[in-house]
Amino acid sequence: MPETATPERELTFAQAVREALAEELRRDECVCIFGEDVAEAGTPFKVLSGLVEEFGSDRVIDTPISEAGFTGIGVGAAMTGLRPVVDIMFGDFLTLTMDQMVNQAAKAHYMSGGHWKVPMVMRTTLGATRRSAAQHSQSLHAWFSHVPGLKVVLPSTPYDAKGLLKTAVRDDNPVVFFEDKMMYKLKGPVPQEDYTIPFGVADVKRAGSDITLVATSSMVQVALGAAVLLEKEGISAEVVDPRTTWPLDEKTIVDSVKKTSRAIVLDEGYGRYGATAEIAAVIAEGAFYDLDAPVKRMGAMHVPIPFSPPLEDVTVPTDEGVVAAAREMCRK
Amino acid sequence: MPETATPERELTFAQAVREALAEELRRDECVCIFGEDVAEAGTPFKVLSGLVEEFGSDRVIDTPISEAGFTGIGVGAAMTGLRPVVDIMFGDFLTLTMDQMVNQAAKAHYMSGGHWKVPMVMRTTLGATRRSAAQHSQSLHAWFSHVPGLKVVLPSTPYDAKGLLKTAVRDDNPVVFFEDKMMYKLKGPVPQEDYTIPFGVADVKRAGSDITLVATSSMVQVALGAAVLLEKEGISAEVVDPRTTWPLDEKTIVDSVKKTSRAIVLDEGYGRYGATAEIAAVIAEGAFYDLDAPVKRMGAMHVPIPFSPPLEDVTVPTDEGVVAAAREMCRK
Amino acid sequence: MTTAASNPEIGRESSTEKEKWLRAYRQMVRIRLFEEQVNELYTRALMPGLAHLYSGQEAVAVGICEALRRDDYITSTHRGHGHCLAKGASPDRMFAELLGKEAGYCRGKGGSMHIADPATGNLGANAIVGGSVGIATGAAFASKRLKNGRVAICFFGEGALGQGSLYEVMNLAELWKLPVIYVCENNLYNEYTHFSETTAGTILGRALAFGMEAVAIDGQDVRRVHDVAARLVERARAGNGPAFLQADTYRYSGHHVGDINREYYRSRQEEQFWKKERDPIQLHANWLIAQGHADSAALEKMTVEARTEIEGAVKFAVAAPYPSVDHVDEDVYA
Amino acid sequence: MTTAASNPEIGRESSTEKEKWLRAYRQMVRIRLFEEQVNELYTRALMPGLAHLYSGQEAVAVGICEALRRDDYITSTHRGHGHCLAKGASPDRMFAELLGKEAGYCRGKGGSMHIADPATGNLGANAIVGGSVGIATGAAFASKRLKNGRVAICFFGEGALGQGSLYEVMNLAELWKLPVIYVCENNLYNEYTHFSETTAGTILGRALAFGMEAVAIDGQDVRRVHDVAARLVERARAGNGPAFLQADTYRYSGHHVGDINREYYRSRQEEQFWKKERDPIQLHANWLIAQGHADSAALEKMTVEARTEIEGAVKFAVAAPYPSVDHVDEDVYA
Ligand SMILES: Cc1ncc(C[n+]2csc(CCOP(=O)(O)OP(=O)(O)O)c2C)c(N)n1
Ligand SMILES: Cc1ncc(C[n+]2csc(CCOP(=O)(O)OP(=O)(O)O)c2C)c(N)n1
Ligand SMILES: [Mg+2]
Ligand SMILES: [Mg+2]
Repeated sequence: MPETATPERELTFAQAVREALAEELRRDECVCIFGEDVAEAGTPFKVLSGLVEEFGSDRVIDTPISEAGFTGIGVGAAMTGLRPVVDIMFGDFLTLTMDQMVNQAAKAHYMSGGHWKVPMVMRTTLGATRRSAAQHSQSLHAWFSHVPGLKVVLPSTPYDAKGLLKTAVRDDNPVVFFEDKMMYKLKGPVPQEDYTIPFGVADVKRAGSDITLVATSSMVQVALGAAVLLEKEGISAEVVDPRTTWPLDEKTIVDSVKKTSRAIVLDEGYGRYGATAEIAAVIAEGAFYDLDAPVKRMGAMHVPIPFSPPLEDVTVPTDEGVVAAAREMCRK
Repeated sequence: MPETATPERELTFAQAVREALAEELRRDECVCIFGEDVAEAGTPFKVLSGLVEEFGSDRVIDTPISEAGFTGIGVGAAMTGLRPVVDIMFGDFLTLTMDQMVNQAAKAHYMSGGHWKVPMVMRTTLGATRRSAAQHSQSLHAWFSHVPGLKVVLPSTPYDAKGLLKTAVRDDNPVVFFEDKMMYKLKGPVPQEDYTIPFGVADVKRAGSDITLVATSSMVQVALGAAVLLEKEGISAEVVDPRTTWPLDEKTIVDSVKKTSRAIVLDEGYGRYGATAEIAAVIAEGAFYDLDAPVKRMGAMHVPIPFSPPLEDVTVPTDEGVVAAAREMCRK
Repeated sequence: MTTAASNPEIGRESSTEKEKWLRAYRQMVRIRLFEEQVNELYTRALMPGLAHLYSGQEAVAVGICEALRRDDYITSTHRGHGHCLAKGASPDRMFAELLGKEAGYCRGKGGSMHIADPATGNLGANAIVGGSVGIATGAAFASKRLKNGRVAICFFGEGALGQGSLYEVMNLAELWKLPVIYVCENNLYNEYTHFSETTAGTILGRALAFGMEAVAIDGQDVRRVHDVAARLVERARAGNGPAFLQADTYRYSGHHVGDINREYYRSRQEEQFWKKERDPIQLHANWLIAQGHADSAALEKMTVEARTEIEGAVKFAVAAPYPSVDHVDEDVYA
Repeated sequence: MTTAASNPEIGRESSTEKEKWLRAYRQMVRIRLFEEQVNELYTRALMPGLAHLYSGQEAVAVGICEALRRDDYITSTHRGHGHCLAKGASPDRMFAELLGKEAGYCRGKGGSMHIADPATGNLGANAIVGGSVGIATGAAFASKRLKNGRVAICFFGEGALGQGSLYEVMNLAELWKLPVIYVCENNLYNEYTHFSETTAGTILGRALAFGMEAVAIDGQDVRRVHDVAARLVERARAGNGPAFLQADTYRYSGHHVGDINREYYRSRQEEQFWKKERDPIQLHANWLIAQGHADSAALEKMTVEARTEIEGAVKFAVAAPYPSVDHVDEDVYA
């Protein structure tokens, strides 16, 4: 497991993303970035600060506020020799790109009988609790995971962010890369040397024996927090992070649950018809004979994300909520 | 159960849709229809033929090919006194309306603290096997079912189509209404009198005791076909049609499975992160202690829908496929 | 706390020219003071999240909304406080909304970027750039069908010219002769990027392409804004179709309250120029005094009154309770 | 089965004026005959699904593609057979694709609405109206970055003027001076609706708004199309930016092969007028004869040769095997 390599240094999640892109821009002339305020501003989250200075405004390019248009340009550019990284500032604006992503990017390879390729990355954000209200807080990765032809990545640590993003840039398919905007300041070890993390390989973020917490993105941190609390109660939780919702590493997930006999699936998207549904269904099928309790799903509450802090806070799963659910399940 | 009322006459699915709209247009001046080629052409499927002649081009209105634009107009018109029925010719073009549906229509009521309402219906199609290839064959209802604030309807018979569509027009929320384009010619009994069918009430289309087939839209017909074949093999299948994926009648579904101990979930959308995932997860949780076998999910194969007939045909669940799966499950 | 001034309709009927322009002054001052308090709340960490201030652009919202009936519609943007106040909302419930309180216009669920107020025809601010162009056009469509004579104003920044749906609905509005006015507030910046880097051709050309009536005006001149808006609104109300109004203006502060260091995208001199030479409130004050409509004492008095109102509104909002957590899943469905 | 004629580049270098216009004639005839066979296949129930015929519009695709290099890009539409042939694809693999056969350009997975051919720079037909405007613009963006001198042609019907993304990408193309030509084939109808009911203002205005070079031409005159296209293509190739070309034309048949009864949306007289008076092949034949470039026997000979080629291609496709069912989940990921 790469996490056990000597941690040379710590980076924030934002720094890890930036470093991955800088390395790929350096490695391959065909990589370029475009989106709104990605150049001098370095995005509102300052994730890309410094890139335009190193690589020039030919390769790190500000666009008008035309998500559909520049996503389409990304698709065409990817088909004809570039490897564009398209920046969609908030995941909520993905709504504007669905035709280009789903009817064009995802299908061009198949519809052309394998002739055209679309090596493009769409980087965007997810996550609530930033007091940004209903149109700046959604986690829409389930939509993309539903669509054949796309790959969907949800890193949960700086280490994963860097390794997975480099894989995404080198992948010959359209990849949608979701970053939790509340995690940009999270620190973690990131080695200096070049490394990539393959898609479709889940990572056991913490080993345990009584219950499996399958968690994505921001929810991995919640699961890890819950695991610490549970340990104090004598419950040993294993935390499994799929890292990519498509391809999905069903085996690692199911094997963990076969071992623990109990599972909670955590994801910041809406639970209904969301990622938790797929993963819970996979577990319920794959570990059918081993489960001691129904799989528990915890996602965002089925409401538009409210602005008011006390309301917003109850829409997202928390450590304590996970602890209570796990305690309840392990009691039986 | 309304299906047992004396069937006065038979209508096709298309006629049932048209009659529902004609009745609602007659009942309420505020109802209007717009979309591409909805007026004189009556849509490419001829579903709306005759409406412009009765109601005039003020109320049945042809639009330019501007799905995002006229969907937005529908949202605004719904907020300010009309009850628009917006026509999106192929469900594949929903990709262009996602921002208006998800960031605007679905959230306006909540974001305004309950002040504004969006009583709008979006009628569209789903389904493959029409030799229309990857951009005219998708079934994207799972996306909408994932979004709080929307309701999602999938009628499977002419009777349901009429009753559910009338409910949709009278509902004060945005409703997405999916019609399987291969089902337009399907005939079935439809009473003359005014009736509506409530949302969130599943319909047991056929009673049975050995296995539950939960099926939506076109797949209800497949399930009913399979049930007939299974009966010959001595397997009694119950067919449950949720009719609305949101609200979802979990109780009827779970109760059926508690009785039969086995379930197959059938839906023409992609299985992965789709409607089958949600329903399977609901069953696996709700009927956990009653299931004799893992819930089986059958959706569209995880590929863009191919044009070539022999390829397309294998991407969609069939009676025989369901029979084989059910036989296998009931053997244990 | 709603004042007569915040209800344009009441005032308009009986109003003389002088009263009209004094009211426009008061409205602009109220907006300016409102925004100062928003910044203050942010700085004092009393406001959750961020907000986008309208200071500098007051003449656009006020000039236009003073030409409207109370039941006319507006749609607004992420930078929406000015539109909302100008259309007649009261500051107390607005501040309450900004703080996420139950007394807010949206029961705290919307926040700064989603304030909506049916009583004054405000269909809502919108956090999606260009997100309300369809809604405004749809409101105009309903007005036409229902023959209620209402006009819809669609406010947006020049950044929204990047959104394709604007062109879709402008085409439809012109085809169907809908009573909607597209108001493009060109404050020169899309967030941190100058509009010249994002805008090919001309702004007016975008509307002229559809055969639409289109006018560009100085957005710092409240009287000019008002007169042109009045003409376009009456034209639309009479059934003569939509129009496009480009108002050139400037935002004084950052893109949002947290955007403090702006030198990398615009100069201090530029900011100073607009604040000193082109301030809509100062320009209008000069004119009012020159015309003899008011002296500086009278204007100062108005400002003091407005400040009292706004500060009272802040106090109200700060003291107001948060919604009960049980409300979280109310209002999802009607 | 690829003929020299289907490779514009080879021919062009050595070609005289006469050869050029004879080749244009042959290309138009090949497209016309191809479409006749498509209709035939549909009528004989040999073709799965539907297809949208290009008959009547041949001069647009041919006039433009004859001005291109083989490695220039095109994007096409649901009505794409003409573009595809004009750019150099061979009819046998096209028919195979229309029938869903393994030998088709897309191994049968695409069908009529998705034919793509990297060898001739065809980025693909598209079943989403306006769906390829981004792709064409992106190809131009890549050409510019990679400095490979390629130009991208974006074909679309006037119905695509309803899609907002067109305006988004035209703005970007002009800002970034990309080598892309937007070709709007105005055949008067969006499916069953006359374009005047869906199009406010003017078509050229839509491009002029962005400061883009824009020209309207008679799309039935292959020489005029070619000459204007050649100028715009060389202009783009030289780095002088994008252009918009409106070509007025007409489709002879229904919206698709199944659209037989058309009287409710257009008259027989109108159809007859275009077929009799404005046929691009006939007009060009007249000119070739008048110029002494050919006599009618020579033209007839070309037609016979083309018919032999096309009929052979149909036979090939009909006899070709379907893909094995195992291929269904290949090509989802690269
Ligand atoms: C569709 C969409 N894209 C991007 C954003 C992020 N964003 C918020 S405001 C803004 C700039 C808007 O500029 P403009 O329209 O000129 O309005 P201004 O802020 O100048 O008032 C951007 C890019 C958004 N909210 N919505
Ligand atoms: C986004 C989208 N909306 C609607 C359709 C259905 N449709 C297919 S062709 C067509 C008309 C297109 O008209 P035009 O662009 O003028 O092309 P033409 O058919 O005349 O060649 C429509 C509405 C579609 N394919 N894509
Ligand atoms: Mg601006
Ligand atoms: Mg056309």
